[in-house]
Amino acid sequence: MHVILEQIINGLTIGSFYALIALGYSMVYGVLKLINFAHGDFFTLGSYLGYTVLVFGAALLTAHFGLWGALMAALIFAGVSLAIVGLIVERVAYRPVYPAGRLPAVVSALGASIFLQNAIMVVWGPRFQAYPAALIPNVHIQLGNIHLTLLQIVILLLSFVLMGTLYYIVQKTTFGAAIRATAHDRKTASLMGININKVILFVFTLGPALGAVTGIMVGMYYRQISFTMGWNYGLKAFTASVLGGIGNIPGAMLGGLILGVLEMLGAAYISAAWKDVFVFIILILVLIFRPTGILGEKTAEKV
Amino acid sequence: MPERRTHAAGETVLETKGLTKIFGGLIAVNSLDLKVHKGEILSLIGPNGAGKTTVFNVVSGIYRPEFGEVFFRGERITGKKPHQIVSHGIARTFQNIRLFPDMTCRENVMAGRHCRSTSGLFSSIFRTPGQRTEEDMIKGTAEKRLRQVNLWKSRDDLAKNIAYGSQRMLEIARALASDPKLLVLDEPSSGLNPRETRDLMAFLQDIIREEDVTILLIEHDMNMVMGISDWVVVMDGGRKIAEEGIPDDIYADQRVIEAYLGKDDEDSTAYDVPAEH
Amino acid sequence: MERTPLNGIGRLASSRQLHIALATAVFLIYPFLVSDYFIDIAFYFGIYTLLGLSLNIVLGEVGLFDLGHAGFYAIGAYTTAILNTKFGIPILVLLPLSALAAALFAYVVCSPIIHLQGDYLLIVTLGMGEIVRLALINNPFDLTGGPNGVFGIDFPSLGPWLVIDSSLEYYFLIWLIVGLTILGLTRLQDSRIGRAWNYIREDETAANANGIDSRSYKLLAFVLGAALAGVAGNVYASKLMCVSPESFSFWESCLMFCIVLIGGMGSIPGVIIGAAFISLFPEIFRPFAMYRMLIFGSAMMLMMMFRPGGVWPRKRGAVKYESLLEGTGRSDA
Amino acid sequence: MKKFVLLVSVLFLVLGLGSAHAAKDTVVIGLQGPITGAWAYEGQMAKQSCEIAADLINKKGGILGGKKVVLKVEDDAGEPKSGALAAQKLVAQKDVVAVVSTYGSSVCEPASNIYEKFKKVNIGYGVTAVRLTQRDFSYFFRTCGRDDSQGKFFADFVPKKFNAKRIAIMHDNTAFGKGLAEDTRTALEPMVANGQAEIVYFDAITPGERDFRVSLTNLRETKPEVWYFTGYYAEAALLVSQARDIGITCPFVGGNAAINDEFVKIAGLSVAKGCYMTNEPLPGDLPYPEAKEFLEAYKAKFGDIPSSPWPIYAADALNIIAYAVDKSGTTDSAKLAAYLRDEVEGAPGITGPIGFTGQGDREGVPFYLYVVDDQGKIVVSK
Repeated sequence: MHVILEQIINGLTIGSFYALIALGYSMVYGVLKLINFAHGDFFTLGSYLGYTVLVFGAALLTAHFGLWGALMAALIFAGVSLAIVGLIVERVAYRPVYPAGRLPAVVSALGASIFLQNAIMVVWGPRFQAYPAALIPNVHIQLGNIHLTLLQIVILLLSFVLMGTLYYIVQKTTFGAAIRATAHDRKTASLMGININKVILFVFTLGPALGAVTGIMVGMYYRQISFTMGWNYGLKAFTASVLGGIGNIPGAMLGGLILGVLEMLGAAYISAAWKDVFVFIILILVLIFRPTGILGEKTAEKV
Repeated sequence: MPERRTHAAGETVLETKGLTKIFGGLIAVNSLDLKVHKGEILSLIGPNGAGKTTVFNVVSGIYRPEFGEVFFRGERITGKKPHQIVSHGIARTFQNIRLFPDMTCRENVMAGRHCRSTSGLFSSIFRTPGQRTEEDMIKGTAEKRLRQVNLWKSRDDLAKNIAYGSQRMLEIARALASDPKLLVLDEPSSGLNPRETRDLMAFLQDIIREEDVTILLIEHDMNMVMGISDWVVVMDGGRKIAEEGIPDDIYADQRVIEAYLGKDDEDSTAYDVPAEH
Repeated sequence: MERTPLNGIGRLASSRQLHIALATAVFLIYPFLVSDYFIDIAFYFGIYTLLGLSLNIVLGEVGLFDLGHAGFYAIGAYTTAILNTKFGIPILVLLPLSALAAALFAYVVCSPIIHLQGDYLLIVTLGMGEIVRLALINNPFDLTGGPNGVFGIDFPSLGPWLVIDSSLEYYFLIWLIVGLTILGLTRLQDSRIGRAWNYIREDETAANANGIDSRSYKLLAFVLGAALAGVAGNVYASKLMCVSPESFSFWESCLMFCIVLIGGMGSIPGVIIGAAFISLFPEIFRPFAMYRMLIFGSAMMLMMMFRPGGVWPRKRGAVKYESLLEGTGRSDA
Repeated sequence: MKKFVLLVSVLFLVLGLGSAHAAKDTVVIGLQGPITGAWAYEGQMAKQSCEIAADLINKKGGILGGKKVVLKVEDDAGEPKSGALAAQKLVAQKDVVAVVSTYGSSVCEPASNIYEKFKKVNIGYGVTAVRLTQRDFSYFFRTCGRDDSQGKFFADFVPKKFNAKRIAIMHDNTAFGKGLAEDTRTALEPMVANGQAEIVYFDAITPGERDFRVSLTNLRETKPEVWYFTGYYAEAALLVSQARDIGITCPFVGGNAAINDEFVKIAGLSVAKGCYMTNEPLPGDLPYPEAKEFLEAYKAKFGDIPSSPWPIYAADALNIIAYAVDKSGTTDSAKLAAYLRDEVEGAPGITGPIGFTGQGDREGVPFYLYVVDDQGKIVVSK
């Protein structure tokens, strides 16, 4: 019993990474109906920027603000930088292409992804980079037979706070209503006086910023980052957002967490090697029987 | 005004019995009985959301009815797929024109011939004589129909590039290309100017006169309804509110006037929903 | 100015024939002028062209978002690899068998998912491609050799009379297949099947309402596309003499997707250009070492900025049709 | 279409002419390796090592009575298709006498097929799959060991050292990792048969992943007494730190790709210290004078010594080619291959005396057990 609980907590940790990245996919998709393939690389870039701050600025920052202050600085720096990068990519890669339809935007997005990934390789080199060890004291917590670390708890807390905040913004505020309205029907939303550009601005800053923060958490959790890691996480997170119902923000969170837990349980009780196969089969089955994902709403075409 | 054709003259082409279509909790079409006779033009009228388009969508197989049956020339076609229903001989157009925008007018009309041709993968790749003959026949029919609607000169233009009125006619030409026994037109005059509407009416009357075809129509333009219908059926709230009658009688019917003008507190918004699906 | 349609046809046809003749001549002479390395590059260009053509059926003609096409490619390659190394079946016999295996796989896998729309189909095909790749790595029934792959694959031969084992012969083999495929696909484009595919892409509901059984036609596109990808897999496996899962990653599917979109949806010359871009660009920019993929990514963005419809989109209505009913060639009704 | 074809043809021709032929007073040796891609780091170190080796030879007056050794590098990006193209490019250049090729067995396979067909001697430096030398090839050699020699070393040495009976073997599903894991299992079979050992865990993790807690929890439940991981350092570092987090305390032994300075950096000293690995002798531990000379030159030029053993094998591959050309006095491929196979015995190398078996395998590749010490240095375990 303790093993399965432990596996579920592990699954929730990795699931919260997927969920935070999936939010970026889902928000952009909701508003622009565009799969932002570069989003996984936003996550990587955020991770590397945080790494740079923590490695090169840590001494200075720690002296003034303490360890947690340095960490906050890294999170804020990476988040803000990626918000800017997100806007630039939107301007350069998507806005000029978007009027021509969704498919050219897919190629452009893949191009942006290759570009970002290789830019990271050129700047930081092809090697794995090691995150500074013990940013957060390496405290082991044992509850009965369940092994946890302090870091794991901090990460889970931070993820849930971020998701909760976003959930609040989207579901309870006027601006959130504008986002949901745009996702539901862009044309009508703009007729109702919603500033679509503002909404696009919002999703292209907040999504990458969330990705960047996730990147730093991944770096701290695994202490190792590489320039290609965004591809793998991006694929999983995108899968998660479709599982939850793409374009649906609570769906992306739910999808991420479910995917994380499924993956861990698949690995634990089926086979580590076949776990991704297991995850994809579940995904396909969900889509066959519920083609719009778990929380996605059915939108029928007017005939 | 042309002389009326009578019921007795023709056999029943289309018949629905107790047709019911429900969306969620909303009854869009409520046990509708409808008969369309050979060689006539029957118009289905009613306020927005009365369920007219839903009837069309059930008849053409896009929706599956919850209850009731659809018979076409004596054969039960309830629940068949749209593509099967076309080959039975029912062709339709759409309320908001649905052409193949990035294909030429000629290719659009050739689509109508699809159900009347049979060439498969191998005969297409190897260009067998049979396939070539068939292609020529498809192209011939397309040409004939294009000429009928005066669009032969636009044959190589993309459908999205021709005028709106021409697009309406092109869609009708496409439907006619399958040599249907029943032509189902969903608001064919909407968006047309009075002259185009007159041309359309004349065209439909020509078709009815010259070919073995029956027309079922949804129409809002009362001039057109009065001008060409043999029979009119009025729907409201998914039901038939007046038995089919000749246009002049329907025009005078109190229930029809109420349905169109509204009786103050009828929740007319509820009707709008089904057609959206 | 008076435009006579017959003249138009004549001009177009002759310039088209001229182009084809020229292209054929260049392709025939080219390998005799260069070293094996350049012949091999042209060979892989051929492989990508075939893959592009195969995905073009699904994505370009029917408009179905298939991001798992490398899965079919893998099925073809592994069918060849396994049957050849385990049972010694000749490669040329396996050519149709690989196509068949990939087609069968596509039929079985796509049947339950074919009703999905747009991006949902995309993610399901993506998942399918990944499942294939992961299965190959995990070595089911000890068939696929796991991450090592299968090695020791033969070259194509027909007894002692026809032996294909040099770069030159592989070059001709792949381009012969590409040529035949182009011929077949051009004919399909101008047939009721090709048109039916296009109708579905343009408006599926309207296509159904015009008597097109969209489900069967979509399946047919997948099956045919998979079969061609299977052929590409067969040639690739015998050329490399070994196959391993890393050759069939999600990235390969992305490249095929780009080939179709860079060239222009549903356009056969477009596919050739897209394949040229994808296979030649990284080779040409090899001297730029680690910057070459930066350039590659930027080029993809720029292309879509300036040619969002593709470099060579399919032009409809370019050929002016004459009347079949009047026989005079007069075009005005 | 026409313009396009012309453009492409012109580009090809320009590129073809670009590869100008070298002068007659040089001996050109090729190097095929992953200069870009996921293994770029290894490829670039191999390039540097070969440059140093060539420099050293040239400084001593070259070979064949004064001819200089020139290195010709082709990138294979660490993938099979590009590997085949790189090989094709090298065999097309007639002045390339022999090739040092390459890192990664699945890249080497198609490339060595091409070298074999065009009769060009090729010597692998980071290719340990057993099957590569079981193909009866005449032109393929390798300076590194094979997976099974390492597996055998593990079976002979490790269980005894830790007095361990319950053995867990974990691999990463890559060609290399899985191969080594399976060879180790095979090598342990006799001990399993007579009850001296028990393999309690044998499974894969997925490379590129970051979370292995599930697999590790399963591993923990099997209560192993020693744990052998045959994959790469990137995953190894994560595995060990996560294993310690969830309470796995048994000794960790990595294969020869698992532990290096990066491993120590990522895992952190507290976790890394006391981790073992089976390995070919590291550059710094090589007792030979050639090694000392090479490493000094390398350090002088690049500031540090190579952090993995493979680049050294690349340098040795170049050395043995130069040696064979010089001693046999021929650049003819067939004669060169025969000479390497039959005549070369105890030739001087950075990694010790070099000789080849009839199949092309290196004769006598030694293995050591290494351990990370308290300062994070990787030292030979006593």
